[in-house]
Amino acid sequence: MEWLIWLIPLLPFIGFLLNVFVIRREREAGLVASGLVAAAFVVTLIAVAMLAGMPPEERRIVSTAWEWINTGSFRVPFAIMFDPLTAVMALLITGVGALIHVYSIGYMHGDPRVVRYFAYLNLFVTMMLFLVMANNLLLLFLGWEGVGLCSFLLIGFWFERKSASAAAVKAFVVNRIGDAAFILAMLAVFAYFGTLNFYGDGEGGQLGFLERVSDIAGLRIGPDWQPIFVSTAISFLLLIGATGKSAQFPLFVWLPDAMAGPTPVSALIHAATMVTGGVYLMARTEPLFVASFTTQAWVAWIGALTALLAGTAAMAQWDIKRVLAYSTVSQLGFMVAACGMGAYVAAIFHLLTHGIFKALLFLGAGSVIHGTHDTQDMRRMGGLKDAMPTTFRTYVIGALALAGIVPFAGFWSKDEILAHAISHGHTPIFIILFLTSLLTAFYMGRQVALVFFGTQRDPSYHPHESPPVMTVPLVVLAVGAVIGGAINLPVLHWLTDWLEPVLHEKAGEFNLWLALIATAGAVGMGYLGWWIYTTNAAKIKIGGKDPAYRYSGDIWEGMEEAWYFDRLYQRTVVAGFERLADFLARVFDPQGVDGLVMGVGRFFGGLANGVRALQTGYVRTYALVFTVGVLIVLGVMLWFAR
Amino acid sequence: MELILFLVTAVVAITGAVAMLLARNAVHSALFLLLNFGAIAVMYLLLQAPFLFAIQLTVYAGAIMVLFLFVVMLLGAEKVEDAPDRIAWQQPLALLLGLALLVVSVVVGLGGATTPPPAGEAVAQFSDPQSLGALLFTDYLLPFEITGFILLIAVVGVVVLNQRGRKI
Amino acid sequence: MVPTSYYVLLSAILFTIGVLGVLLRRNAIVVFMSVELMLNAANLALVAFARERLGVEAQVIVFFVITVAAAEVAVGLALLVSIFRTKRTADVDEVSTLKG
Amino acid sequence: MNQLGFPLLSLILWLPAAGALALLFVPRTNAELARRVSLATMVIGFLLSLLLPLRFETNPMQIAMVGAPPVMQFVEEAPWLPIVGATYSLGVDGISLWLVMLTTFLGPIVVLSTWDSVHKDVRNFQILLLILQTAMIGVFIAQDLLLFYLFWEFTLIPMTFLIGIWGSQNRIYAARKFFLYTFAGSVLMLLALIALHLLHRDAIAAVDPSFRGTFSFSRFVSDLRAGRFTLDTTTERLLFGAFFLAFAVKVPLWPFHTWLPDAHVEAPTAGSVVLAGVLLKLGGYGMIRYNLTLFPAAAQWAAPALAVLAVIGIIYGAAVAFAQSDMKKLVAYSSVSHMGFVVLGIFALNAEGISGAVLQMVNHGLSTSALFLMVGVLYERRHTRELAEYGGLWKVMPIFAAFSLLVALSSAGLPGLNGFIGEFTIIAGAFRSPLLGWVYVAFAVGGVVLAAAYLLKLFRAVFMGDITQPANANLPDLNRRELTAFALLSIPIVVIGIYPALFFAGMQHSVAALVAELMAQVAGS
Amino acid sequence: MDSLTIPPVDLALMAPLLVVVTWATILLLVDVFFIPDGRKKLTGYLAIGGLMVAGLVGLPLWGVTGTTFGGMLRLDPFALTLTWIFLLVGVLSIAMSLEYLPSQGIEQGEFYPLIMFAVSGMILLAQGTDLIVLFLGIETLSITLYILTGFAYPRLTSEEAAMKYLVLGAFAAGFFVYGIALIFGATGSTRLSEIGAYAASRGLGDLNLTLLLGGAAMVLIAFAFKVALAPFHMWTPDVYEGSPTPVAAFMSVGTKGGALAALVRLLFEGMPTLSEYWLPVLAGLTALTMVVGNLGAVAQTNVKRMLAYSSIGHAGYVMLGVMVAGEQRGPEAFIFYLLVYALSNLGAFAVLIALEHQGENAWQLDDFAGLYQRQPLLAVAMAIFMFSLAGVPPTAGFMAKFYALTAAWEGGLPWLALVGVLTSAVAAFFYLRVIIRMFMTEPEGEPVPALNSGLTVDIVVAAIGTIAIGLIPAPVFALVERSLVALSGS
Repeated sequence: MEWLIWLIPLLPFIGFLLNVFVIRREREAGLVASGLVAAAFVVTLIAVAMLAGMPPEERRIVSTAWEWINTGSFRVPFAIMFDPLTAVMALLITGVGALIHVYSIGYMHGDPRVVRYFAYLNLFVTMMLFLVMANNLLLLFLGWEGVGLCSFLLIGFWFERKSASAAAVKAFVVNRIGDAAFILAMLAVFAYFGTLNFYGDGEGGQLGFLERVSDIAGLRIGPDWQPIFVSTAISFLLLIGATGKSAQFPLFVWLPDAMAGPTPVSALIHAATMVTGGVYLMARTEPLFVASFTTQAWVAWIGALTALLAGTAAMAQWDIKRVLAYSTVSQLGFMVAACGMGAYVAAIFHLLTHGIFKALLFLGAGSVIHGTHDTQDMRRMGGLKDAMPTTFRTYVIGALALAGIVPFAGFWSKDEILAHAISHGHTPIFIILFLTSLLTAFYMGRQVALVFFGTQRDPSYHPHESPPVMTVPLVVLAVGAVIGGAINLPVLHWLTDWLEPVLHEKAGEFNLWLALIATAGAVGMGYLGWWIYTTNAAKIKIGGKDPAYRYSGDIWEGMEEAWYFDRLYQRTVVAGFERLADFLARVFDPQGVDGLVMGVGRFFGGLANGVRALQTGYVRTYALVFTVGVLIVLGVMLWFAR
Repeated sequence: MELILFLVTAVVAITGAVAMLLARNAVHSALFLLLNFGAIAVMYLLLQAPFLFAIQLTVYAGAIMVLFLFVVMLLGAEKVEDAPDRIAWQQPLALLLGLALLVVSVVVGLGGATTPPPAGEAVAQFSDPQSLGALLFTDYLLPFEITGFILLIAVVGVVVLNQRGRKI
Repeated sequence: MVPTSYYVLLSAILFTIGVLGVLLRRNAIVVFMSVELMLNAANLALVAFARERLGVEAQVIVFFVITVAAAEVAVGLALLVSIFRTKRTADVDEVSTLKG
Repeated sequence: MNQLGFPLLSLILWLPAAGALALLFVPRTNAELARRVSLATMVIGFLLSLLLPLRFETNPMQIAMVGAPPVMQFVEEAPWLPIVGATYSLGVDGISLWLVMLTTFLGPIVVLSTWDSVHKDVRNFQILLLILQTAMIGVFIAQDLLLFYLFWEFTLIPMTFLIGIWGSQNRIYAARKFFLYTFAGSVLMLLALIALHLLHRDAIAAVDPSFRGTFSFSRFVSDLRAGRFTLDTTTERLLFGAFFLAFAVKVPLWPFHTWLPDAHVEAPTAGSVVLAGVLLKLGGYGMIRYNLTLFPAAAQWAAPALAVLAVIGIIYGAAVAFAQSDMKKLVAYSSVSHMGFVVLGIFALNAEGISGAVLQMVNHGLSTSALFLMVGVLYERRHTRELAEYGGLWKVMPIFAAFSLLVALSSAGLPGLNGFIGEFTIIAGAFRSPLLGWVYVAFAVGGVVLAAAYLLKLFRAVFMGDITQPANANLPDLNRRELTAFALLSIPIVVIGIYPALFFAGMQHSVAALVAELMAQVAGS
Repeated sequence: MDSLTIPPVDLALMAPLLVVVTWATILLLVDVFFIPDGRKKLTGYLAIGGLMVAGLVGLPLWGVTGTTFGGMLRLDPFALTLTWIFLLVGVLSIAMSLEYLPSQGIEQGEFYPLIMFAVSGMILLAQGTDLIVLFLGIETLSITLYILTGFAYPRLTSEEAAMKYLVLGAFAAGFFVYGIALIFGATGSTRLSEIGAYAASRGLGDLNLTLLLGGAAMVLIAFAFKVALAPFHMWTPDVYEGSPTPVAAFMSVGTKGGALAALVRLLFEGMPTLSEYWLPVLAGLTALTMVVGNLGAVAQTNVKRMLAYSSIGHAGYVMLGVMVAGEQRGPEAFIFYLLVYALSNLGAFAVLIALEHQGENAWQLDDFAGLYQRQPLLAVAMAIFMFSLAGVPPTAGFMAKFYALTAAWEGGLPWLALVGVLTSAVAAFFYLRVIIRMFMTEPEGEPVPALNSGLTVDIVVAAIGTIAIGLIPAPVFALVERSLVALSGS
């Protein structure tokens, strides 16, 4: 039983080890990697089945491998667990992961470092599984940083490209800012609960902190003039951690750059799984968040703002992947906002459906890129629907799902979030999110139009459909994107029930009016986007400006630059730090600190020269000094003799 | 009477010393020092030390001073201080220090003069050349021997230092 | 009878003059003379104390001091002669190459 | 005696010195033989030292206790300087155990690293390395304060020569600075040592007139604990300060760090490895062993202020490291930052902090040594340490890149590797410490962020991007010896990351005993 | 007074002294009449033999305590131990002169008897218990040294040094005599024990205090001059630099040793009850000495001159032990330090001589450049001496420093110990500089000729002694400790 759940992360890990140490050939690497992830998926399925066979309130398997850290009172086990929330995450990771592995066989074919690629990918899956399966914050953090590492490796996979290596480092470092907060949160949890475990092992041992959140009810810390609730402090720190990993405002800037990695990586890591880690974290530590109204409000607002901000940015991108990247940020904002409003199930639901259809979109984009010989600029595309029919169809399905059009998966999950916002009175949030959902439809319409409709604007390449090893996963995912919403349809709300032991949420009510309006809006905006860019297709020049630019002017440029946040950070934080570091390194350290040290040396050198100067060489001077000494000695002795 | 003699001698001694200090010519210095030594020899008489009186006159005033004069003449070093002093601050500082030293040593010297002088008879008897000589060869035999060695060393030294006989 | 303190006072004055001689005079021979003056001053004090203490030992000491002084002067003058051969000067300030 | 019945510690201690002696008989020109003898000595030394953790009793109640805590194991004692009561006494406890192991473990690696980098006067280089090894082990295992000081100061001599003879351009400046700075730092400790000895002697002699004084560490501790020997507050603080200064310079704690970059930059690779790997640990070790154990009240008094310095060091070191374009300087300043964590942990004055500090010392020893080896590998191939001269090496040296990434991440504190465990335990300790608290930690974690920034900057500049310099296009990947060295270092880096309990277990009792006393002081004050 | 009764004289108590003096006098004649020019080395060997015989003669006297010449001379283990050290210094100095003198063209047979005379002066200082004997001892030593300093004839600096030394030495002698006069005036005696008894019996209140203290101050000044305590140290750098190197070596240890031995007797037999007056003064001088000596050395590029300044600094460290000689560890620290310093410093001077060949002065730091590559063993030996002088473990210098500091602290002078450690940090700078030159720079000078036997013996003895005492100091400590029981009893 317990060994089974250990098998889930271990299978990909074995793949990692094999790919690092044993396998040297591309073919074997792909097969082994995909096969083991697929096997992990199967094992997960079995585990889920077993979980389902248990009474709902006992659906949690905890397994400790060894004492990880044991010093003083600080004890952390290396323990994983498997419960409904983990189960759905693990299914997503291994399922989508397996498909992307398969897809990668085709996409990465011929790359000289493909074995390494699959090793990284396997390692990523392992770490992601640890992230969702950890039974304590520290192990979660291990996975959290592990996926960050893999993200770094994979973004920088084509390290020869300057942009790739820069993006890789940026992703890691920006994430680290969030991680710092995460670490502080862990310390605070440990300080107040004495443990980092989420749950007890169910065998009468110490309870986990998620089961004892009431312990800190009403506790405050901080200076007397501004005490804050402990729960607020902890959850807020966790929120910062989540904003890093889930690319939320203000730490979202790394994700668009991360698109420098291979496209399947973008699909897996920067759409379906890793970036959802923050959402998962908030869902997992939901009791802490729920305990703090303050944090919840922050969460909701951050999510909503991010959604809107990234949604606008997505509208103005030319790079096929950057559109999707900003879209991802935007959708993650939806999920985070959902968490903030207490709609954790909806967040997870959206996470799952988004994982599927965004993976589909990215893989589709990858297929496009693959078929157009590494073209990413949409201005150089156009009219690809005939050359790449499967890709086109699946892509449109994905786009519809993302736009939130009935009955595709995205509709149901997004609708659940919006409905929750309305029913719980979060009107401003609702307005922002609704607006964003309209924008979503618009930019997806725009993208589909730009890529697949019209005529090919850059004749320098001959587009072709991708091989089956790539299109089959597309089809599979497309199916998922169509029917994915089924897992939590209104009335049935399977997912809500399934997650009930973890998130303790009741199913929300289906709001028909909202559904109608939203769908209508989405369809309208999607069509609008499609229409604008099909009719204006002729005006789009390679390297030229967007047709919409005429109407919006600089605002459009602002959107294109994601409201200049990246540049702002570069010019203030980054440049400021660099200048400070430079000052410290070139001026303060050598001249200040070391100058002081050397000054001591110089001081003694000066004294020494004084002694030297006194030594004039004239014997009469010596006698003079002698006499001074005589007077001193006599004087002192006589002074004492008084 | 004794006091007057003392005072006169003292004035002579001090005059000699100061004159030695101030004389530009080394030969004059030597002669003034001779005067001073003579005055001190008189003091020894006043202090009931006739043996030392003799020694002072023969060894100091006689031998040593002749040696000095001889060397001055030999080297023609009567006037070496015609050039201005190179160490500007030496002179004022030295005078200042000298003054201070004088004050201090006077304080020291007077501090010890608390006991009244011993009675006349005992003083008159306490020292004669004979007892002094006896002391030299009994209790002070060791220092006496050492003094001999020092003279030996001095002889060796003078030889060594000038044996490397180059002509003047 | 002249009090001992008078003699001590005189010796102090003479001693100081001797010290000043060393500090002020540049002629090496005069410097030696000044040292002799210092020794003489000390001797005077010794003899004076000898009378006060009725201790003839002090006079013995004076005897030794005179002898040693003679030895010292002999060596000193020999050295001076030796230096004069090469440097042609008896100015102590001229003998100042060693310094610093 | 000890649990083995034979003087294992003496053997471990003097074996390198004996090797050095043996090397004297190796012809000066026979470099290869000299290296082999040296390597063999180091390997045997390491294998011997493996007996320590194997036979180390993690529950000291099991062995016959000699005196009061700290309970030393493998104890040896022999008369040395009876006139002042100094003895030749050795022992290890859970705190020194792993530091000794670190030293012996790094020994062979250091020798391996000299193979291709040192060609001048090889025999004498190896002799100095071996002597240095003895001195460093001596510092960790000496249980007599005078003996400790002897070894402590002696480490300066071989290290100065290693820097000054085999270093690069500015080696003389660096060697001189290293020697003078650290020497000046320790002179006050000598005075404190003497003061402690005399104060203790007078206190005990008041009761037992036949007592002639001692330098025995355990005797001091037991008398202090039993109240037979007390220090008034001012004296204790002064003594604490005198000891601390020496250790702070060695660690080096900000602002006493400026000798370190110079020494590191100029030292030959092996020298940097030893310097970063072990020598800096002498300071941290000293703080725990002497400052905390002997002067708990003063430690408690000074902890907040010293922790501030530590935190400044963490941030400052990281920032300055970030701005460097010289790889060695970058790594050197990273040491300032990392050792700041160690000091922070120590002055958290609780079990988490202190054991985290000990582990972090081991971690830093492994990671930073590896980083210096990395720089050394590059320097041997290209003879420059400027970041701008590199780039894209991932392509030509993939194995090297992999190891470099591993150690960079280990140094940056990636969970699953050793550095994280140490740092996290330390800040956990600092967070919970009533003397420090969350403000300190908030700044310290800033160092975690910056660590990633400068280490990845380093990695990126060297390995990522395209190959711009033609000279880099055909660099050979690691050779067999380099591979061995890196592989050896990687093992503990990973093992500590995933199973640190193995290492914590040994130190648990020693640290607990120490902390119990510290806590008693906190409560008593 | 008809017959002269010479007080009983126990010649056995001054046997080493007698041997040295007699041997030296005879050697003087033997040299003139039997030893031809160019073979004066033979005189040197004979002198060494004499010093060794003197040392052997002393062996049966170990543990004997007694006075002779009516209490003017005292033999006790303290004096005997010092005598041995002085003899050792003499032997080593002569050994390093054997080749030096001819190579500098100043070989004269009188050199060796003069060294022996100087040694006898030092022994006198160690044994004397009467101010007049101490005065004569100092003069014996001084006059000899004036001559020896001016020995390197063609070199004007040698004569200059002798001149300066003589002028200042005579100046100091004046103070000594004046001091004796004042002390006699106060106490009516020059015997140390009687002075001590007088001071103790009278109590400080009604004592003729000003006179006594004034006298004591002047005598102390004279000793301070000999020991080269600042500010009476000014002669030292010039004289050391100017004098023939073996003489400088001899002086650096010998003069200090002798004067300090006498100082110990003077302070603790003559005026122990006055310590509250002289201790602060001496402590101040000591502190100043450590500071000035070590600072002065910092600025030197001439190694010989640097060693001169360093000897001033070391005088301060030895004083740490001397001042607290009333305590158990004081005299031990003094003797131990002196021994260690003798070995290290003589060794350093021997290395200096090794570089100074064919009349050429090779004292600049640059002359040491790359010595390690030119003469590795010489460089290693010099490094050992430098580390020892700097007080770095595991050399003997560390042990000596440690012990001196311990003694000072124990004697109630912790602040002085503090000055001591701080200045030792400064001192490390210039010792290290020599090491750096030798090991870390490229050779500039010519190759160093092979060492001659006398120097080799010197250097080897000194180096081995320095290391051995550093590692296993216990036996030496035990020896020193046992030699001092008598002193602390007196």
